[in-house]
Amino acid sequence: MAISVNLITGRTIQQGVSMEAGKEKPAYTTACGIIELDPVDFKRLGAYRNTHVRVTSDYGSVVVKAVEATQGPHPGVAYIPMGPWANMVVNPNTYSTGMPTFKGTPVQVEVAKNEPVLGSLELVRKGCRGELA
Amino acid sequence: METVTLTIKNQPGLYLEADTITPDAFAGKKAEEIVDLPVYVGREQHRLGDFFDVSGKAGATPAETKIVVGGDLSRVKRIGQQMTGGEIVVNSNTDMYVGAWMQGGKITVNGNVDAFAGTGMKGGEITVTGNAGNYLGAAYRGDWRGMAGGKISVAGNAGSDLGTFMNGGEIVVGGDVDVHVATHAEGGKIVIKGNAKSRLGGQMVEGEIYVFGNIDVMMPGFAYREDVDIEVNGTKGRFALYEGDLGERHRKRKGQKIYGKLYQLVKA
Amino acid sequence: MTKTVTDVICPFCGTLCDDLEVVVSDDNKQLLEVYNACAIGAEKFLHSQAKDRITRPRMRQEDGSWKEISYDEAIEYTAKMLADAKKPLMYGWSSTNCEAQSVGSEIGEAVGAVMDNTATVCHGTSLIAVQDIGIPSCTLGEVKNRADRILFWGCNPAHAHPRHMSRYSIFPRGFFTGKGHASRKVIVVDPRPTDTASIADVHLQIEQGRDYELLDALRVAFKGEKLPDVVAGIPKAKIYEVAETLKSGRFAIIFFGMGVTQSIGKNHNIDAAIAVTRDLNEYTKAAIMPMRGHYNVTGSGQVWGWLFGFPYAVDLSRGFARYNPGETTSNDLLRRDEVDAVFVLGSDPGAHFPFSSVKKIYDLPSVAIDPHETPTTEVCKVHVPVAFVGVEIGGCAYRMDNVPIETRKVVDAPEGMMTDEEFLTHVLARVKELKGV
Amino acid sequence: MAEFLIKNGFVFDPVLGIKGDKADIAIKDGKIVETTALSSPKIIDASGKTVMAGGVDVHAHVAGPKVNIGRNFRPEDKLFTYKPGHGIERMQGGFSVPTTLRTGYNYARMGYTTVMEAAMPPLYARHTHEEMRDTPILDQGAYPVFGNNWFVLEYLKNHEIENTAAYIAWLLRATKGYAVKVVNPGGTEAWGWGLNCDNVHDPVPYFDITPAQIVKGLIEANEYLGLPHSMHVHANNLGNPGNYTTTLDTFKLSEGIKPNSKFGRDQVMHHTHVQFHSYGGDSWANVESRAKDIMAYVNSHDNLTIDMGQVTLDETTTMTADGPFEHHLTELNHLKWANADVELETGSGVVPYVYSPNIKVCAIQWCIGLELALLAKDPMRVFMTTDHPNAGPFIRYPRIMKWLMSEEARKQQFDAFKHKDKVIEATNLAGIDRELDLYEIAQMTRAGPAKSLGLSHMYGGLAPGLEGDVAVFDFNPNEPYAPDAIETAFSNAECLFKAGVQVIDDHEIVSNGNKRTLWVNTKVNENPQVMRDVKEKFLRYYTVTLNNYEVSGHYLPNPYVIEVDATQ
Repeated sequence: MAISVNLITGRTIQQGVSMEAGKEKPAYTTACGIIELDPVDFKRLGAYRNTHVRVTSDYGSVVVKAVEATQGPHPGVAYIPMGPWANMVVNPNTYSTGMPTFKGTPVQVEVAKNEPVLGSLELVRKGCRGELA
Repeated sequence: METVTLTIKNQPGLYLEADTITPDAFAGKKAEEIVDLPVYVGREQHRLGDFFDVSGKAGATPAETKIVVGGDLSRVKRIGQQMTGGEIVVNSNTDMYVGAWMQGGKITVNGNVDAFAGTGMKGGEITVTGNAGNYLGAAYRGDWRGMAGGKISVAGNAGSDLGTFMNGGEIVVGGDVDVHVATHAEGGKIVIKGNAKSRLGGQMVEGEIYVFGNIDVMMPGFAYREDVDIEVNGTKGRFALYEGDLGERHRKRKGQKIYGKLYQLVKA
Repeated sequence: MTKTVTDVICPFCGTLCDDLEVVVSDDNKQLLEVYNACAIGAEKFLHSQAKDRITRPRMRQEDGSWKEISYDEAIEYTAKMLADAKKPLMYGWSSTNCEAQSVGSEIGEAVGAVMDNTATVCHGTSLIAVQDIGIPSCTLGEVKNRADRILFWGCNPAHAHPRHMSRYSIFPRGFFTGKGHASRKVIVVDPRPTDTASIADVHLQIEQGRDYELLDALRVAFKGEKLPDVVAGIPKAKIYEVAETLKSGRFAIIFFGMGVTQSIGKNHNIDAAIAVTRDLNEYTKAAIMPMRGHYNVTGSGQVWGWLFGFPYAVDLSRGFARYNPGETTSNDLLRRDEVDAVFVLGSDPGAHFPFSSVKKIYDLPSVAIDPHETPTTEVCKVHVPVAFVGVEIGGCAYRMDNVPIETRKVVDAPEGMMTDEEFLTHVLARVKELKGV
Repeated sequence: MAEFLIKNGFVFDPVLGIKGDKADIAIKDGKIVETTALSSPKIIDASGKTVMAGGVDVHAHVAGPKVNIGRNFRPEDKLFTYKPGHGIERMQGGFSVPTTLRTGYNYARMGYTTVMEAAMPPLYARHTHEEMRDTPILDQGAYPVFGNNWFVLEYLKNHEIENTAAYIAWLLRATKGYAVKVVNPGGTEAWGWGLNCDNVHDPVPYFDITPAQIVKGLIEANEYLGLPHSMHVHANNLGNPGNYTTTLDTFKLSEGIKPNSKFGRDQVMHHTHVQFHSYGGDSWANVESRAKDIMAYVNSHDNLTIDMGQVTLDETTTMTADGPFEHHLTELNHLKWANADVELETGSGVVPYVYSPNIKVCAIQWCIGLELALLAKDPMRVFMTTDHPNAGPFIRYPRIMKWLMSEEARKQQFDAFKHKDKVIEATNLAGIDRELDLYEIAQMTRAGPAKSLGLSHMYGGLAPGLEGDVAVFDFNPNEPYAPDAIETAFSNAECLFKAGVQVIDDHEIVSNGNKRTLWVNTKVNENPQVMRDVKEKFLRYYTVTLNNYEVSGHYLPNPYVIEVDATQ
């Protein structure tokens, strides 16, 4: 069953460190290929911590690992660190300001246990070539 | 009044900047002169005639010149920019800056317009039969002098940032509007016949907003005053009057503080 | 043997810490240790030493594989791509020095490019707000020496600017703030109880996307006008209380970040926050400052400011500079198919733009200049690796409060690698040849 | 290097004392030489034209952080004023705050070759130098601000002139600065708390010192060092009705102090943009000109020079290190306000302003500036400026020349005022029939400012040995002319030579010149206490380290260092 949450993105220190260490490395995926959910939302989703989930918005879809919110509680709000995973689903509307609406995208989250979380380069490459599911 | 008819024959690879499509640029010219007016695609300068079939001739002055533009103009920018008189009819959707910094005359768009239509407008009239994009009748970036006069009518919906820094004139939207209406306004009148979302009248000093439909979220700086029975653009009814933005500075006239006024239709 | 370089400037974020110590080998070939930096800054220095670092330009082949090419070939490809385009986008410019930005600007002028920097997805909307209402601000030392009210709105320095709180904002003991943290009241506004919020005196857990309303409510409260019972999820009593806390300080500072620049309303959120700051100056002293991200995004805005008059989104295509975010901004240009080539330097739009924009870059002729392998280099036709600015080459950078600092070179780049400035200088020369100027 | 002979022009040169006589001017190896020194010069036929030395601007805000705030926060200032690149000229933009390229080109078009940036926040010195580097043609220097600097406040509280001087020498070297600038002494530090110093005796919060002590102490320290320029002050209480008394009080602080400089200046104080400091009345309703009182003082005290700060009746952008004033201004006109306080040093503010001929106060301000110049007995001590861009953009200098040289032009402007009668009543200008001649203009724009800067050995005249900075204008002073012809001719030099390089030929910019940055390197005796204080302040209060403070040579690709020895 899918749940609806309000997605925001932003920096984390792990995102920063792993980005500087190389976005092609697995540590970057570990840091950013995740969605932080509130315990309440985990309950609604009916999923264990560290399960892969598919996050879908009007603008795209991506598979990431669901982890418990590190800076919570924030029921109803989900957090994907800034990076290519978040950017598969964020609202690109700039309202003619140049700025996409990176924060505040309504998304659906559903369990996707057997789907892989792709590395950043592969995710973007496959996306550009139309090879993503 | 003389009429010049333009029909687009070649689509630009990117977008066509055609701020020369104005009665001001055409006035006193024959079709064979009009085709030589410059238009731009990126850094390349072209002739208007490279993209348009041109027929008819212009009047002696802008006021005596009518321009009818046809074909798919969705990648043409700046039609009617800075025009001072005359008339333009656009029979298509068209791109940004329609009638921006316009001072007089009339533009009718039988279709949609993209963002920044009527930017910094001083006078004249813009009528859009379809929808309008963001920043309709707003100020240019950084300018505290937004729409100062004239009238903009949109039959359909309008985007966000309607009438930012508006100082005068009138905007009528037949449908719904997106967020931010009359932000920083110090005058003018905005009529929204459909629904509004949020941030109406934020940082508003003075001016009037009328909403016939719903408002999702009211600004905390707007306070309900009273119900009033008035007629707005042909619609008679009872409106709830709110004043604001209470957080913003306001002038005093005859000892009374003047606020921005937001009227919401209660009962037609 | 080793030696220690002191007063090293960290080329990661806009905090631009300048007190790092870096241990290097005597021959300047190896960087061994980094002191005083945050985890991210240290990683940036250390990553320059990665054994698998790409040190030569490469070009994408038909079959999708990379082929190593020479710098000369990369210069030729880049110059031709830019010279042939009707309206190229030259994006990035934030992780490089002002010297490179200056040469890049001249290229942009010669080819009629749109120049945009990472502010476009970061503090661009702040710049719009500043153009609409101004910005009462100050240097970070004013905060350190005077501020007793610290408000973080939609920013999380504990994660994004890790040394900000200790160097400038919460903990330091300054001239008039001798008690450090104890002399300050800290307020955090954020929809999450962030790690920054955990050390604050007050956390307003705002309903996401209602910043404009809450800021307006503060202004209403300053004036003693009536508020609705709840605004943005915050009870009015709390709003009045925070308004009073701010007014009663001797020097209030508001730091703000992506929480307001990227949420709905965008520039208007900043505009309202600046209006709050203006209001506070009628009661006390107050300033406001954007928490700028890349270490020299501020510098690119300065360089373009004095050369073109605009801090980002500068359209040079008609032979003069024009500006209007919404039209001349990267994501709008890409979304609307308004550019026909993409050049990226000192940024990673592949990772940080919405995917729909990334796909457009993939579809166009494109070059990425970056020391790292990134999602951007992955989608571009040519990748040109360069020396790390601030590590392997010095140059000017502007801190988040616009203070310019000259970054230092601490270690040699791998043999034969070009710097940004060198590469751009060659491209400029070749562009001029191609254009016959 | 090329040789040039500018033949048969009507020459106006206060240095040689030539008042419009026909003369030939020779340039060789970058300098003015005797005509006999030339062998095969390029001949410039200047017959029927006006020839002057390159103009020298003693006070303009053209480079640095607040100037760039003005650019970046006013996109509307660039709307429809763009100029594409052309020939060797790069693209240009901006009206009241032009880009650096337009700044260089437009000064050159007016025949100016030297322009001083009037306020450099020391912590932002690199920024100022980066902008000057990217300003073509002009020789430039920048004045670091000292009047609210914590070192200065602490030293002068105890009248420690030697320590103040040692610190000045250190800071000029660290920032590659040219002179000692003072802006709203003490008031900008007070603005750190949202306060101000309203007069010369209003104490600075916490620091226990008055503006008078700061100004007097800095004059003394300046003369202790013997710097090329004098202390350069923007007094307290700028822009307020009734402020002329504060101005006179400030002037008086220079009394009894003799210039000690080997650079040929006679003044110990330069007071800038005096127009903004010459208001009588006690409110905007009754504000009036006090230019007569001000000029009575200036005319009778020769250790003082001033500049005008002439209002040009344009929409412009005000910017000053006088932080509290800009806050005051935004509260008056409600336009956008930028403020930038700088730790331990200074502050600044920026606000757009529209000087409308329909507003009485603006018209009074216009009168006052002109009165200052027209009441001047010695044009060598009263210089033309607009405090660019504060009272108007520098491109209006030729228009100011027109107003100064033509009573008819002033009458035309009076007639265009909405409140003409009230303006005439509140000012003296309508009763002044003086018309300046080009010789006096050359004193106010060339020889005077060059001398005041201590640069009369380089600039401001056409004597052999001076820099080859020469302008030729298409203007015949011996034939009848309409007032507007002055503005047209002096806006658009026919030829300009900068350090012997022809920069303008037939009204076209043909070279980006060889711009230099002037700075003053002062040798002082070792002062361990000051160096200890510097180290301590950097350790405890600054947010950059001492080792990251000094501007390296990298920022000044073509420096011109003026050496001063103050060890004796």
